[in-house]
Amino acid sequence: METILLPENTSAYNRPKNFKRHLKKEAPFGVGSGALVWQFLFFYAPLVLMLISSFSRFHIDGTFESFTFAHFKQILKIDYFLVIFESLKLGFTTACSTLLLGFPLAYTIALKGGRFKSFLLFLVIIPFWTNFLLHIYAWFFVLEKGGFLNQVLLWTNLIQEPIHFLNTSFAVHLMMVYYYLPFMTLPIYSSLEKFDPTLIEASMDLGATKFQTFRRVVLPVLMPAIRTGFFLVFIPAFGEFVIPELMGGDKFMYVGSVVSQFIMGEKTAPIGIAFTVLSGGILLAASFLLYKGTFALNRWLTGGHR
Amino acid sequence: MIPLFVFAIYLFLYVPIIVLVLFSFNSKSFPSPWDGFTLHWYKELFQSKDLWASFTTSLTVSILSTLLSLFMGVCFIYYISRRQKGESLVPLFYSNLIVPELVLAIGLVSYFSLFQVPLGFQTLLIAHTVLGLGFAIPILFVRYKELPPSLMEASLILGAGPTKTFFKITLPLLKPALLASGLLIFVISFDDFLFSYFCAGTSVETLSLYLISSIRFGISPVVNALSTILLFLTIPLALLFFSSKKGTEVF
Amino acid sequence: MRSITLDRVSMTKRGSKILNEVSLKLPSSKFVALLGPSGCGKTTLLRAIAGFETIDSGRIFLGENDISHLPVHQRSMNYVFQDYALFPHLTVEQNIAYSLKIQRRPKMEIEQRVKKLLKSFDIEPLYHRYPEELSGGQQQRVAIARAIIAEPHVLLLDEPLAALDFKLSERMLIELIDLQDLLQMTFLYVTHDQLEALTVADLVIVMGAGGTIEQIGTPKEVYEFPKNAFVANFVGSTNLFEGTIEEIFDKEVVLKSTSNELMNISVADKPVWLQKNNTAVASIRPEKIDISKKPLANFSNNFKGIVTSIVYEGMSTKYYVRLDTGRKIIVFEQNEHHFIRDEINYDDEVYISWQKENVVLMER
Amino acid sequence: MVRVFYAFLWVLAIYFAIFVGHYSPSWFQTPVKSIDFFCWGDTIEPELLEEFEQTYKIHVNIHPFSSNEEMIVKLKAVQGKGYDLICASDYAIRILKEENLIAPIDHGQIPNIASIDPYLLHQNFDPQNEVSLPVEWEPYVIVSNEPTQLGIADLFQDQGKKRIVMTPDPVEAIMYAAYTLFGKTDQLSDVQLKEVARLLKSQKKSIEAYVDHRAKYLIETGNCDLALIRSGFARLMEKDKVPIHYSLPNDWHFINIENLAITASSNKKDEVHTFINFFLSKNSQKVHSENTLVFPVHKELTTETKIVAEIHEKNDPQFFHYLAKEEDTRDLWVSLKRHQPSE
Repeated sequence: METILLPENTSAYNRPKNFKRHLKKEAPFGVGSGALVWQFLFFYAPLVLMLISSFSRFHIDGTFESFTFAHFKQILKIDYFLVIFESLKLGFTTACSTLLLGFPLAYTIALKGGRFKSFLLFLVIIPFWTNFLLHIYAWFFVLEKGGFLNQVLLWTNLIQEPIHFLNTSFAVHLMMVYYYLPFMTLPIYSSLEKFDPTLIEASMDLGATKFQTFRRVVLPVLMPAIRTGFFLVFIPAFGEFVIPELMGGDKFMYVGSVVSQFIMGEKTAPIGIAFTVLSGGILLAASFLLYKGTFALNRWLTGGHR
Repeated sequence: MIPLFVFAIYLFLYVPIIVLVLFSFNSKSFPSPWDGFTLHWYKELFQSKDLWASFTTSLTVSILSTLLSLFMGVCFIYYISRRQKGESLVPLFYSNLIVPELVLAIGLVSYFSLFQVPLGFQTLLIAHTVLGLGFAIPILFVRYKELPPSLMEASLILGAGPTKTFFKITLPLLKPALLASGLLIFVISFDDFLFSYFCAGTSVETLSLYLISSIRFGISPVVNALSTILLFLTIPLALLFFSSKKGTEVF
Repeated sequence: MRSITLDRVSMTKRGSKILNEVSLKLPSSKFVALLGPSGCGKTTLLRAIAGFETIDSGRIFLGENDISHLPVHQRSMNYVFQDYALFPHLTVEQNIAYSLKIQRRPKMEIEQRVKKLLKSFDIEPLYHRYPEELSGGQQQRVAIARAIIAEPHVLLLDEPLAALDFKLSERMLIELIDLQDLLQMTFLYVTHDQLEALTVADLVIVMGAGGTIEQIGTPKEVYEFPKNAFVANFVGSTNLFEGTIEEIFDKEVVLKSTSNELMNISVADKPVWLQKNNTAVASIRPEKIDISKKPLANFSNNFKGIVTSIVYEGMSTKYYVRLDTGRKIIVFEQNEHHFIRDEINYDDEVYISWQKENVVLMER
Repeated sequence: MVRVFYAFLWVLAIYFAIFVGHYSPSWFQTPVKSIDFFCWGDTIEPELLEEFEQTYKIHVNIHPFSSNEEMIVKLKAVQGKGYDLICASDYAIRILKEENLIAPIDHGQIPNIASIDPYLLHQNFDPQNEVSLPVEWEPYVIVSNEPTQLGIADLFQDQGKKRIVMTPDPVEAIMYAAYTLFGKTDQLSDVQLKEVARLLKSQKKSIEAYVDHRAKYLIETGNCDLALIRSGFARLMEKDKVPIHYSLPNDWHFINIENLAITASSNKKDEVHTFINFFLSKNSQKVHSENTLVFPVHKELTTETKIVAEIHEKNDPQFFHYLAKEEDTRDLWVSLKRHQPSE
């Protein structure tokens, strides 16, 4: 709808600009600016201040003292970079494994679901909507020594004595995949919904095998959705620290765990903030590279230029 | 009909939940296998005062933050319906999804401590509303853009002023998106852990904080009972979400 | 009923001039058709009158008062959209009663007026249904009912029948004409279908590319005496002969066309540009040309040619003929031969002739 | 310009809605004598507080903190203002004394001092108990699922397939390793710190988890065989009839004493003294120790278990404190956690 702004330059409205007239004209902005104010006050301001405070030292009672690089100096150590790398690896493996599981799941629901489609999707939503700590708790039941999994394996005597699942990196990755699977499945599902199956038939008619169709037609068309799903998993997984702590017996150190330990200690808060800023930056760079990577992958798949 | 591989994924998704629900009725706490049916843990669940205190805290925070986010979202859409150039401001809200929650949580904590704002119910509400806005505005905006502009023009030409048009035509047509995003924000805020962990301070305990402290302590079937109830509370919410056609497009 | 006057309205959008100093005075309570190729700015002009688009300069009057700067909802006129724009969340009754509810009319009066309209549009049984449950024609009727219930001075219609099939749109067209007569309301009807414009309108405004008005006149005037080549070609199809004027007699003119056919054209008045050997354009309607295998007597213009293609359309036939001089012309013939005649078919040699009175001479 | 005006309106609306909610309750509270107690979440039971309020008409506001470091920093930030009484671990008392954030206690006003187990008084962090009085204490024990007599040093030796649970607190972990390598030390040189790090890393392959609360669960479900945790947890397992055996390490006795201290800035010294006296009374100590299974300080109550007797007999308690700079401790802990033993 075209804006119905009263054009200032026309004759009828050249009366002196009194405040009341202006107030009326900007009324809609007045109404709408609540969200903008909130966004600036509690989203952009904190992030910017966080950036600044990671470079500054404060007096005990909070007044600004001086710019310093001290906080960063304390964390520019090889171990901290390895921790960040570890988190990137965790994010990446989680994203890839959820893609491996999520894609066929979404594909089956969207295209082969038929009558059960909404029910199958509903089943995917339920775990996603309940508190994920409950699911961690549930996995304790399954993975521990006398747990369900060991009992089943023992019962079918695939193994003689219980395997050690809990408090291992396997348990951490398992839980990460479990929690982030819906994050990957749903975007792919919604784009598969809009995917028109005749494309597949067309490609088949042109003599492409099932695999070639998949590679040349299905995958590239869904690439944007896969990319959304990938980053919807990769970015939060990078910051995850509860799952590693609970499932991994707090034996592993990720960005989240480092930050949560620092921030809780008031004196060490600035270091925690500096570390957050550092890891946030690296995450952004990695995401950018991965983002470009998906395009390269797409070009390789289709041979096109997009 | 449904390939085995997908069936295995569903098994993977639901085995822990089934085990969880099953053992909420087991009389002895977990280490021993099935012992006998009992509702004892449910009784204990309803007696534990601070669990329900955290439940109600979480509930109030989620409801308030959902209403606040939707209210500001609708006002913002009103502004866009009156001034089209407002649409260029929408991308400002996309960043909520890009910035990892952890970074935002840390940002908020340091922001509050910088201004000596005491951590508590208010700071948690602020954090959740920021999250909510990040979902509400994009979803409402997409739905608003889907509406054919001729509808609003029809209402205008029939004599309704821009504000009346917004309330009589635009808003009712936004209802499905309002419902979908409202539910989404409520669930995300209710199940949120990160913001509660950092922004709630020590005076307020949300359900997630209660859960984490009880899980850190170890197994107690009371949590099983709680999970069963929460699971069955989520089902109607999810059904409601599905009923609004726009539900699935939200992703 | 007051009517609309435009005074040098112009508007540019994204750099291109959509409306270019458009001035016109619409007769009140008349059915006016606004005709033009797509993209000529006719819809934009309509939307500018309605207030959906803001004009850069010039003024719009409704009756005497200047409404160019009134917001949309204060211009007492109404608009029928191409996609009907019925409110999906309101029933048919609520849709129709919308403008009266906005004006907070008493409940009784609203119900009574809505009932009357439902009856006159014979969509009585639909009043509790929702728009998506209706057919195209029904939706169109509801849209029109909704627009006229508040008895606005002017009703703007933006190609309302474009979405309907041929049969239905023809019937709706007649209904619209009767409705206009009944209400004596000024209708401004935008269409790109020149047949529709000619049948429905009391007055036709032809707009050309670049947002200018080419001609205003009754359908007959616009069809019979187009002002320039564009109008001639756009309203109905025609044969155009560019050429130079050879001789000028008092009632007649001889034109030598670019493919040097000599044609004499009868001319009523002598416009200023009618000088010896400057260029002009002659337009002869296909149905005004006679075609036969044998040469025809007492025609003022006679030519010979070969039939290149024949388009048989049941009631009528179109012959595409290439004259000896190489020019291609179209001949249109109603199939109402009462006596058997020799069939004209493909590749035949034919004689083409038309009277000098039926040729229209136009400026270059 | 008008836009700024509207934006400012919103800021006011938000500020008013959010922050008035926060401060409103304090307007309604009837002014009654009250003291502000800055302590752990579970330092004192609500029923004891009610009993105290009934008898002495003094309301106690609890301000919980989750670590000694947090408490120290907050006290420094506000120079103690807003708090009257604090509960701090032994090493924290030494830091607070150096920063003179806590005031001397008038022993005269607290008759119950006489009933405190003398063993717990006159410790090196506050020899004359001038500024602090013990209120509860706990030794660290080794828990295992079959009767064994181990020392902390044994936990660092290869325990075969046995899984161990160790403390999540870096300060404690470093002291355990340091005492095993070099015996009693107060300060670690960089070289010694590296050796401590290497020992902790070598131990990691048999570590089940670095937790304290969840040790109980891991032992109950047989996921781990040995745990070095506070006695409170071990007694809790005993209460839940979990088949475990716990005993003091045979080489070192590490104990943690929680102490009450009065903030220097407090102007309600009398009310605070009455509260300390109340908390040290036999009944309060009994209720508190039964509830949290910590050891009470009251003389008559301490002789119950053989562990307390063993500690008294050896009489060589060690208290946790920083053996290295905070930054080095932190770096060591990060590299330990990041270290991937070749499982």
